[in-house]
Amino acid sequence: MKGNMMAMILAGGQGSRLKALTRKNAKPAVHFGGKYRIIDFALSNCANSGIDKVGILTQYQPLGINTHIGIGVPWDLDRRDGGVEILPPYMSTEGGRWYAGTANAIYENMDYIDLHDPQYVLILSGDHIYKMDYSKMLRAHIDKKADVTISVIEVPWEETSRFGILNTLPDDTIYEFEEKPKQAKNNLASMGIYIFNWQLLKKLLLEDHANEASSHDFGKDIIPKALEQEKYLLAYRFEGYWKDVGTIESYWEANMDLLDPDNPLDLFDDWKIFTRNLDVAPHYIATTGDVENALLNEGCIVKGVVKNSILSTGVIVEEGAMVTDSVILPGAKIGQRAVVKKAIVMSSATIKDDEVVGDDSGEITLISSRDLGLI
Amino acid sequence: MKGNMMAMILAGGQGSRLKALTRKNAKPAVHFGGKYRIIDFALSNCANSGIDKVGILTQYQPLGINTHIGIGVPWDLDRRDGGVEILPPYMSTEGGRWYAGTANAIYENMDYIDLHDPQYVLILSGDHIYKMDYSKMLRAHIDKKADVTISVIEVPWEETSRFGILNTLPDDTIYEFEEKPKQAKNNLASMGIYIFNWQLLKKLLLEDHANEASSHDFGKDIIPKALEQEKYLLAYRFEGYWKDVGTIESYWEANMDLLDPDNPLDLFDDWKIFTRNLDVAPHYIATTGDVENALLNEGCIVKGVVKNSILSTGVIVEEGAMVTDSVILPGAKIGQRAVVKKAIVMSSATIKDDEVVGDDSGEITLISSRDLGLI
Amino acid sequence: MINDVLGIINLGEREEYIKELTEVRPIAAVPFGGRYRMIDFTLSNMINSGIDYIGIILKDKFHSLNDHIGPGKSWDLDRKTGGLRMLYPNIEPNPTQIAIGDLPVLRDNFNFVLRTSKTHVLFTRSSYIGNIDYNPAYRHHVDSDSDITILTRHIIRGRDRVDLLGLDIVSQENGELGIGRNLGNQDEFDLSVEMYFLKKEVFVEIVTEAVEAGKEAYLKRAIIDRLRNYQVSTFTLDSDILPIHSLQSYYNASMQILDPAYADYLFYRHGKIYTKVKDAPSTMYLGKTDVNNTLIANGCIIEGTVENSIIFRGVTIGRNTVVRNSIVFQDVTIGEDCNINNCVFDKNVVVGNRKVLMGDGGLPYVIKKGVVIK
Amino acid sequence: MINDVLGIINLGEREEYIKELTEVRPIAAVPFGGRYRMIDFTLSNMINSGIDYIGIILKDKFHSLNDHIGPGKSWDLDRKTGGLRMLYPNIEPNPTQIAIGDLPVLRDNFNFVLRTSKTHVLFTRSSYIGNIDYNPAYRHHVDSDSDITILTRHIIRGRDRVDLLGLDIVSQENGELGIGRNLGNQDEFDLSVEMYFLKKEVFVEIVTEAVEAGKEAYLKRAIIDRLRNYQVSTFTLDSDILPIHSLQSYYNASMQILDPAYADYLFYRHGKIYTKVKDAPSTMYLGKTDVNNTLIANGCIIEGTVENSIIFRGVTIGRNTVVRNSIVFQDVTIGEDCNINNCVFDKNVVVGNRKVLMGDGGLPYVIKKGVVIK
Repeated sequence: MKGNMMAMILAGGQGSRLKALTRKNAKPAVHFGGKYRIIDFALSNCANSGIDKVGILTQYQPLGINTHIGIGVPWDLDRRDGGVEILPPYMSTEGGRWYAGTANAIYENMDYIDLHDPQYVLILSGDHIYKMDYSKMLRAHIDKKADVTISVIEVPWEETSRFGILNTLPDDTIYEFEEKPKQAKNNLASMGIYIFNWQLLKKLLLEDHANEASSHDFGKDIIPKALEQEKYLLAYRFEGYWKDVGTIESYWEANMDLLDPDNPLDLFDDWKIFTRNLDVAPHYIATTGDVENALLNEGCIVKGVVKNSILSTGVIVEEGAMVTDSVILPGAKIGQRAVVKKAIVMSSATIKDDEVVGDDSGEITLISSRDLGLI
Repeated sequence: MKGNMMAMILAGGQGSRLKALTRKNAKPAVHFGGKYRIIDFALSNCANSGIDKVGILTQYQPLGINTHIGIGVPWDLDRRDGGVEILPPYMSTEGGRWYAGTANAIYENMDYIDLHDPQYVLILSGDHIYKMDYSKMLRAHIDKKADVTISVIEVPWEETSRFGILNTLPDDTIYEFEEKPKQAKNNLASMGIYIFNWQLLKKLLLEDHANEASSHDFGKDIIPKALEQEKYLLAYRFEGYWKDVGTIESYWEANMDLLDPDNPLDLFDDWKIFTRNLDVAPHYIATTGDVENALLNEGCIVKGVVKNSILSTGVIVEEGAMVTDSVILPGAKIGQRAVVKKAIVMSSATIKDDEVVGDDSGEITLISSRDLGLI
Repeated sequence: MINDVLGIINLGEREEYIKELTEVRPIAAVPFGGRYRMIDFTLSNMINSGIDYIGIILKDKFHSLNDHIGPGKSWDLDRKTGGLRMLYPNIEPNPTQIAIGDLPVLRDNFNFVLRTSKTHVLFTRSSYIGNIDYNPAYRHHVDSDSDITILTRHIIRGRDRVDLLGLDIVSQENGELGIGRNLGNQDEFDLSVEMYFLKKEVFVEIVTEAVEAGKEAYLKRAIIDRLRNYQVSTFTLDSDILPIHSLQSYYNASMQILDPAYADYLFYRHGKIYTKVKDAPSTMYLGKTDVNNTLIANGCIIEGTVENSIIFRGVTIGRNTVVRNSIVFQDVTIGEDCNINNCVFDKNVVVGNRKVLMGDGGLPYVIKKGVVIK
Repeated sequence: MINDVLGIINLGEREEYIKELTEVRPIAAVPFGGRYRMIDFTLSNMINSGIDYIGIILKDKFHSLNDHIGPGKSWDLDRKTGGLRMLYPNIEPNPTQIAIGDLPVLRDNFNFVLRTSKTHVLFTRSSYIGNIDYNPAYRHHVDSDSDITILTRHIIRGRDRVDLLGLDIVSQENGELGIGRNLGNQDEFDLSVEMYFLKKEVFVEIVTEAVEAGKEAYLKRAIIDRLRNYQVSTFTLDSDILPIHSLQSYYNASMQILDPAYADYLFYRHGKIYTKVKDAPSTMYLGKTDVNNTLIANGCIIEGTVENSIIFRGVTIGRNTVVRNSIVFQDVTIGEDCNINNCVFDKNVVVGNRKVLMGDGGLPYVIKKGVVIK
């Protein structure tokens, strides 16, 4: 597989529905699951699938991503050639252009892709939580001699109107793409994961660029154009955990999913999710501390009670504090006797002694901080 | 010194007076001296001075720089923390902003600098050819307790009107900056190399950003503002070879300087200039080949005559060809019996068999190519 | 500037009192503190102090250390110039010629010292744990123009300190410095922590002389024998140092870091301690657990009760199991309904259900690497 | 896919006929081709073929090879998982126990083989130079379901090839494969290039058996002794291979790459040959020089006449000096008015002015590393 396929991860979106979580950080750089950032999943999937050339398309607040990824050591992508490269917008003789859409972002980096001369290009989003072996998807793409392969997942029929739905023939050939259909004919949702033969994608991107009416989006423009040109588009069925953590609610839920030992997303299996290590000591639980059904990380110090919660790296829970049903991001501090209930506490935020955060309304409380989220 | 000072290299300029050389590449990425790119000098000076945190500010056509620098291995800057980082413009909640000037480029990356928390920041240009130990300049800055130290070089009095001139007191305190003065009071030209105490620079940048009349340039805005605020600006005298290769003529001249064994810029000394290695074999000179007063590089094959010229990596000179007073960039091919005279031949260009390039007019001929200049 | 200093870590260490843990690895590679190896402290102290060129004198059992350090990225020592250099003993074709001690290794790798432009040498071992900034000691060494500076800790109530028995102490007699051995009779003394700054030319001279004379096998001996030839000074460190040269001192030092203030000193005071990254997920606490006064690394699954213990990465502790006063190395699995007290489990040990393992506090029960107790 | 293959390079090689160059280094570290070391070809062929996990069985003289390879960045082998692993011999406390051969080294590092998920092993040496794509051979190995595949070159006019004397040849007798030695009597034969693909389980079985039986010291011997137990096939490489096991064959192979077509094959055919980067500047030709049929690396200063020679990085050749039919290693300085013919200068040799050094074409004159001829 080596050298055949390179990956391009779209990581430029703000993800504004995540509110304060993305004020100083693009969505892919948001902390997740105690020690990760969202983009770690796509990037680790690449590393585990044997892909050693990965371009990351950034645009919005990239410092968090840049600092996190560094030269790519955690993913073993600090390579002599290839490895991981960050690709922000740039100026040419025609002036500077921001990326105008997902397809445009790839268009502007065609020279970069050509430099590595791949046969196939894998287009990914940096926004999703899942484990997937892309080499199997490529195997299907090659075996079936497809022009484009799109990874799909079955969604409940009642939710089809929230997704881009791919209508398929019995052999999984895609014949139609419908964005958020009111009356779906199928329940296979696109996961936004595409394998293209590079020469074809290049042609499609050039045509799309010339089309002034286009929004330069993969789902809305490139895929319909490929269908129009009667290319062979294959649906590749993915089974397993897959979640777009696009809202505060789904972000909280996806975190809580990890507390279930039977969660289909098993972080303890051999398909490791890699992330930047912060070089801090093991966590410490004091005699006054009490932990029930929780995920804890290095650098935490727990002198209070933690229940059904996730403590990210370096969180401090002081004596008498009570943290339940919450996600505490790196370096946050929960003061003595403070109560934190169904909340997301952003990195380096401080909950003061005796402060009460969150309530029994069922709503999620988001405690923001001025921190850049770089730890 | 370690950890005290970080460097920021301004590498976003097009350098349009270099014509075709910078159509697909920013000026700092232009090939120079047979195996280098212009930015290698500033970057190697950093590495040799013990600076292990370097930010490179890019904007115009960065693919060449990105590919060249990779993760920084040649400069030993592929570090766990810090190392070399490419800093292009980005989008924030306020939208996307291109760098509006040299000072603005630093302003937009204040978070990045703060992350590394340096005491001093060294501002460099990626456009100049020179060898300099910045740790000595820092030593002077610290010993004299300066707020800002600017590296200066004596220029002939008749050329002062081409430079930014710093007027100094006998103890090298700067009391005035004059941009290209008609009647210079001094012949100390600014080399565009500044050491700032970071907290002071931050303050100046914030003030400058708020000033809508500013052009956000170090020389035009920041330095005058520092003088106005009666800061202690110190001139640090540099002696040695220093050249801004801003035009085709100066570019050619600076290359030719290297053919002089007594050239003050000694590439054979211990202050090595590092660059990306292309992993090609030693050069080969055939029985028909003849070389006089020239620089040759790995991967060259010489079957013709080369005189007073520089052959960059992987240049082929066929039998009967005659190359004189020329700079041949990587991968170019000179056909059989071709004549190349006082020319710059761009990377991967081909001079056909029997073709004649350049003449005795004394003008420099530039042979362009469609190549991206990535090798 | 301390980046004028070449670091040399000597792994030719006494291991006779800590054999339980050093059969398969040098002391330098013994796990410590929940996620580290002993050498992580030595290496991190050096790099945090600004030393960027470090040689490790190896004796044997290379494998475990090579495995741990790999290309050196965790310590930022995968450098083009400088960085980390492993100094292996030469293997002679005639096996009877294998030499004893660290001096022959240094001799065979002496270019490592001769070729560098560094002007001083910091010569250490890896069996003393601490969080040390070497800059003050180095400044003293340079400012006093000493040929050799011996780093020490001032000890009071030394008679109570069993862990210091047999270690080097620095004595002054008639204004002359000497190094002797602590036999437990003195209450107040200066402990040598076996870290020395030497001018590079002095270091080269001592090694050269000793190799030529052929009387000493160990560099430390060679230095001590020649103290009177040089301008020698001492420098008292203000960082606490834990000497680890026996199972007992290993166990006591481990228990000491359960004190959060001590842990804060050891893991962060002058810089972080770097180690090999394992990419373990968060540690999962299943159901109601009872964990008290315990350090737990990532990647564990904890269901039982854990008290006064240190749990390394990837450990599983089953339901209703009680672990007390124990040290559990990486990837150990302990089943359900076990009762464990005063044990040290080496890597990859597997304990089945309903097992009772009780060591004595004075001398913990060591279960060797990979042992399966079914 | 060939990334299912674990590469093992065995440096326990015969060196008795090339001692002039291997006194200070293993054959693997002998300079070749103007800027490379022998092992660069073996390593580059493996990585260019897609093999990303490589072990090197070391015998002795580690220093020079460690120096060359460093953290492995030039070969992109500084990997977190996989990459390059140096397999050192264990050093036993009792020196009489030092074992002979490569099998004990493999035994002591056997986890390297056991733990990987790779399914096949490519076992090679580093004394054969070529530019090889291993994929066709691997495909043959897998498609034919062979336990062992022996890679060969078909040789014609073998009686003229002095460089092949004493090497392994593959013979077929009654349908049974055997490996014998070339004594120069046959004109046409299949040369074994001492590269074998083995199923991992077969490799493990052979090593385990051989270690347990204790009769063989060398893995190659153990494989050959057991050929009849396995499904064995051969695969004929279509890349040329230069065996280098004597000074004579080293010199001849070097002269062969002065043919530009051969150099084009050797340095580029299936991928580039990677080596340690030296950051040497361009080579400078001062004044009128006379250079013919010569390979010259970067960082040299050339003033004289050079013919039919190979000049490594950082060499200086003074005015009016003539160098012919010679190989000049890194950082050699040759003064003015010298006359040199048929010599091999090892690293750092210094030759003064007006010296005449003449070897014989049949057996070049070797000037050893660091020698100064004033």
